[in-house]
Amino acid sequence: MSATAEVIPHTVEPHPVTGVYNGKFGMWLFLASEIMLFGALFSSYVLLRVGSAEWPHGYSVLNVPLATVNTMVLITSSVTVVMAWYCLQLNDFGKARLYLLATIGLALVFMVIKYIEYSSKFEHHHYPRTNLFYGLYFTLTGLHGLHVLGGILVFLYFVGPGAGMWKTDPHRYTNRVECAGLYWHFVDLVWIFLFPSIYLL
Amino acid sequence: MSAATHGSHAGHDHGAAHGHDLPFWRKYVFSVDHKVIGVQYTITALVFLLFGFSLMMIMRYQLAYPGRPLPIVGSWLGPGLVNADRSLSPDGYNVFGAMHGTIMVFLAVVPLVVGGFGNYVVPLQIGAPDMAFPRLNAASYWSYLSGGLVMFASFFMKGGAAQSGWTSYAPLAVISPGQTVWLLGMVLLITSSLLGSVNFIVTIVQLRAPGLSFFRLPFFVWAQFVTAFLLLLAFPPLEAAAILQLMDRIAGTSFFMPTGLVVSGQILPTEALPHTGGGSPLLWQHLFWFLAHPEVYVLILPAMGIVAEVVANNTRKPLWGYRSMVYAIIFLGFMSFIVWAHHMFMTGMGTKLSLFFATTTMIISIPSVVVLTALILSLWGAAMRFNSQFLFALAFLPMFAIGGLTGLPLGLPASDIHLHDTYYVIGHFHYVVAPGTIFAIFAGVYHWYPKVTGRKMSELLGRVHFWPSLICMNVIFLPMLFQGLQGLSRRTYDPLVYDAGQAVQGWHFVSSWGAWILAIAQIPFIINFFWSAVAGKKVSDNPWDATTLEWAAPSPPPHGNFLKSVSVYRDPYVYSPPGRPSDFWPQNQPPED
Amino acid sequence: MMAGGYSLWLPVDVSKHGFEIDRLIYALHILMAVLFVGWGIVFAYCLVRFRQRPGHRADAVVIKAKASKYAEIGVAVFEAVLLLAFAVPVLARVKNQFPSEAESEVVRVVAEQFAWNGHYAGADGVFGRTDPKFIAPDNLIGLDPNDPHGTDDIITVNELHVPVNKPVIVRLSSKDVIHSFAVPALRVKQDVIPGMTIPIWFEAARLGEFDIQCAQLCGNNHFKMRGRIHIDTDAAFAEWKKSKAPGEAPKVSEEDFQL
Amino acid sequence: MVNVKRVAVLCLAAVGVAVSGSDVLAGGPMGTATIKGKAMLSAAKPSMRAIDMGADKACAAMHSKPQYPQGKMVFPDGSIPYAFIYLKDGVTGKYDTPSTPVEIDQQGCMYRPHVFGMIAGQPLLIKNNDDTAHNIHALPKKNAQFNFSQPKKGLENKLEGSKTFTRPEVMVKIKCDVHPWMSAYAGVLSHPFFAVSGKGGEWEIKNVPAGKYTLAIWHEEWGTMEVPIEVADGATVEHTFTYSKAAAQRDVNVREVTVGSGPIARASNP
Repeated sequence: MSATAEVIPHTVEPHPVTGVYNGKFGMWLFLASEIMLFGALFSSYVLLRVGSAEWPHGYSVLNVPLATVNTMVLITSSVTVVMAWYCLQLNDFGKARLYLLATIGLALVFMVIKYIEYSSKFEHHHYPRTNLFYGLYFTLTGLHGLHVLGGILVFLYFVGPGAGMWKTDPHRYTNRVECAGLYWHFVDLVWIFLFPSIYLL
Repeated sequence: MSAATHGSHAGHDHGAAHGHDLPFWRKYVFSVDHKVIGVQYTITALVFLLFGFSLMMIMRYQLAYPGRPLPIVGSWLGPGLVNADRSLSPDGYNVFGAMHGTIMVFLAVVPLVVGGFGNYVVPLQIGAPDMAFPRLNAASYWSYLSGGLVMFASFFMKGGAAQSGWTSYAPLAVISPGQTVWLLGMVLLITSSLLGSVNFIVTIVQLRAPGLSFFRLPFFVWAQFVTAFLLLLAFPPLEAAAILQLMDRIAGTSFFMPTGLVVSGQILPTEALPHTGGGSPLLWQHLFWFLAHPEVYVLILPAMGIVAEVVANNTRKPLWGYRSMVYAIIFLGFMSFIVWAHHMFMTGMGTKLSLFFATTTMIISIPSVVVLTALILSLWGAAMRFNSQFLFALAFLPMFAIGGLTGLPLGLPASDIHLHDTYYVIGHFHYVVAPGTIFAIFAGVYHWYPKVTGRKMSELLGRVHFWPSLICMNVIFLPMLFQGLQGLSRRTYDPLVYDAGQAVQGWHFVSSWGAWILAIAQIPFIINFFWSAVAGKKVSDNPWDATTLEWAAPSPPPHGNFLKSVSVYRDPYVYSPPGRPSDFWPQNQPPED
Repeated sequence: MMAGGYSLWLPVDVSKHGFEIDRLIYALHILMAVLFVGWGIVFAYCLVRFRQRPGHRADAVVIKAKASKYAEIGVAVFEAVLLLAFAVPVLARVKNQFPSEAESEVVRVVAEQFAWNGHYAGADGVFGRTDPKFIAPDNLIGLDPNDPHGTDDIITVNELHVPVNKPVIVRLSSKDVIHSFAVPALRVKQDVIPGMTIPIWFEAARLGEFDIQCAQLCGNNHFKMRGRIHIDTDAAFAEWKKSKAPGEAPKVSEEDFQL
Repeated sequence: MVNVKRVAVLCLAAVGVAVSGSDVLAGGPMGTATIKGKAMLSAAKPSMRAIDMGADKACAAMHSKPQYPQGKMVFPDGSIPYAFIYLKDGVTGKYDTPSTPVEIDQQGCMYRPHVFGMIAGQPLLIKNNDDTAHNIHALPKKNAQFNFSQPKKGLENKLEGSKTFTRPEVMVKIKCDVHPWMSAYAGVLSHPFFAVSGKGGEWEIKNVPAGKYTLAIWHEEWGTMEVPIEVADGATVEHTFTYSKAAAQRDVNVREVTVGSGPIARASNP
């Protein structure tokens, strides 16, 4: 039994007034700051685009089919992570683990597709320095890719070294997966904004 | 500590640790206890404060005696920072200027008021055993320290430290040496702030003791609460800006680089500067000031919180207008997000936009006036106890008043035409942060020192520290207002180049001597700080007869803070309640007592 | 040279609009003084009157200080008046109501690390085309030698001449980083942003020679970016222009050679 | 063996004689052949104005007659000074790095010398002889950049080791960011067979070992040319480089951009 949970209130059980446990509240706040981060980047994108005399249409220079596949992959992974959490609530750790592994797998597929996309850009000598469009394309998708990578590491921890907590403190373990799921949905959501604004417009 | 503490903490896991059966490095170095982290923050930040101040003292020598070789330190500085004759070089001046600003804001003052005082005091004041996420708290400190060390190390790297001002305006910052390391350091510092602010908000919302409703929170906690929101929401845009500028520097993108640049006679893009253009230099300024204006309130709100605590305690009466102060700072927090462009009146923005930001700037001055007026009116009818912390808190009031008032001419775009980017600006914000926030920090140190160490700091040394500090602060910063009125541009290495500089050169001389004497005046404080820890007078758990919860814990508080669970029965500052013999009534004392 | 000066207030003002800015600065400082002294009196009174002493106990009953509310409202009203009655008209005049180009002297100023390059249209009144590829030690703004409009153009470094009592429009642009064109004596300041051309205008009321400062950190020799602006009579201004007009290409002899 | 004749590059320059690097820098296999010639311009003279030093009174005060941009100087007979002539290919010997520094003097807000050669790794001594602030900004492509200030008269900086130019590079531009007309060019080579054209466009490279070389010329305004050349021991070979418009390749990136200009910021602009 974790002692931190004993000492610090509301680590596991929700606060009676706010209705959430600390971790979830913290995750929402973190996501608020992430919204500000990506919000600032999107604002920069809009400002730079509006201020530019010419701007290529994403669909004419980027690989839309690949990105569409990636969108589907990421949305599916959002579903699998919810399923993992759902199974944990039903006390079915084995199944939850499978769903977590599926999430990791899908995230890896996303990264591989991203890698294929990037390498074809480099082959055509399109680098971040080429022009503002490519600069933003690489920066925004790159930062998003880092978020995906971070998610992969967290989920790997849950199925690997962090899985032991399921035995000692299943409630807390479930909460952790829920928080990571919230983060994962956010990463998904960012992509859902990125995809049309960079690839389609 | 005692058996009671021992019992309540049985069965700790690896993360949250016992206070006594851990090796030294787990207990005091890689600790997750908010109090240890608070002390770590405080001491690290005080060291950076001294370092940042030293940089400025070197710059002040150049300003007082332009071109004269630096005594003593001249031979310590590397060839980039000094000329062949050991006088400070223009590059060195810019490096020191940029790093003074960066260190003071991001490595000294904010970590002191938020990381130091916030960490130590907030959980105690709300009756919590620790922060909501102790390990996150430790991560925040270590991220801060890494950021600080990266910044410090940049002095010794190829290309030296950043030299484009703490504002790092593009395109200068994109083409200047040292900036990449600065940006990496900033990313670490921003990460630290974000982790900290999440932790503070969750702690204050979720971990309050029973009975401690929001309007029973000490004002300091309110100030930290609003501050945490500012940090949480204002820092990410700076992080975005830092990422974009980093891309400009290492990947050759042109987010902040417009088309058609000719740098040092070379038409861009070149091999060294592969920027193809198309970007906007003003974008950086918008992103930067969107953070940096709320950052100003991050510097001042916790300071107001400390002053409010010290004032209430030493006037022996409740704060006047506690609720209006709380509403005022919440309003301040909101407004601080829509005033940023008043830093950019001279960038050629349209008059309509200028007027919008001038109006919001005038509006944001009102809550500051409310807080200041409330603090001054709190003195009415008091029974003042003039100890060191109260002296510093009292001095804060007129000093902050000067700092705030001198903001008015800068907030109106018309008068700003003459005063923008002059020494008037430097005088203005230093009055807010130096004799303002830093005096509040001193007040906080004297006030909470007995809680941290169980001993009091020397009153005599406190006074020897206070009076010269107060005088010197004014000797340093008042002349800057005159220099600014004359029109002397800031960041001017050799003021004698300009007519305006010659007309006010005497004031540079005065300012510089003020700064050096101020440095000497800090020696009693440093002695007091270390000496009192071992030889100061031992005091009770509540030496100031204070009402808030931190004084209900033992001094120093054990791991887990309170010996038994605390509940709150009344408002934070019930001093001199009518009909009771005692002149204070602690928040946690049950009414039937 | 008056090194060691201890000036306390504003520098001389030689512009026609400057008095309005100065008036605003005066008004603001009076407001600041009134507020500061007001607070100060209450503050000082409290310090003396409400010290801790035997037999004195703090009065916890909250005073009903209407005064504070009035003070706050007063400040708000005063700020509103300053903003609307003083700041807005000046700003509108300085920033928006440009004189017509025909009645004004138009000057281009191209800032660079670390100099102000002046560019006058010359006798034909038309600015020559510029292009970075023509930048040379004798052609710092890259005037196109093939453009007939440019052959009579005057180029100066750190030296501007303007006529007195005539509106002057300055078109500011930058080659490299952000600079700020500041002439304290004319109460003029404008950031110079690369990638943009920002016009400002002023009208000088008195003759003289004054500093142009760079007010925005622009690199290691930012402090050295000082120009001079000469306010001349019409005749002197015309004379200066004539003396600066490029004549025949100079004949270089071997005497001019120095390694 | 470092055998450096104590004749500074500057002394020769002062009398306007063509400078041969091998005359002052030895320390490797030397020969007895001489290559000399002239640098001429057959195209139309460039348009030129005198340098306006009004920017800094300290600069203007040091000159009694107008100063001209060196790159555009053409003498009445069509000869051009400040061309850098060197053996581009064919030098096989290894040459020591001299320890005597090359001096760059800032005098009257001009660099003296304006064009000079040096051996990679040779120290640079930069002096400020003017009563004003100078900034020395080197803009090499293969070597390390430097950019520092000398804010007053009498300051000297000696750049040695990794601080100086350590790799061959023709040419490195050096400029002053405070006085934008000031520029100097350094030809950094691995050997001492270079010269700078002087009065009458004359130049001379001495002590060349017998062999086949590519002789090259560089001029800041007129570009570069090369010619194969063969010398025998004791022989003197002459070559005149003549720039016609066709031969000149200007090393600039040509783009249609107005200097420091962009869209006018405000609609209310007149």
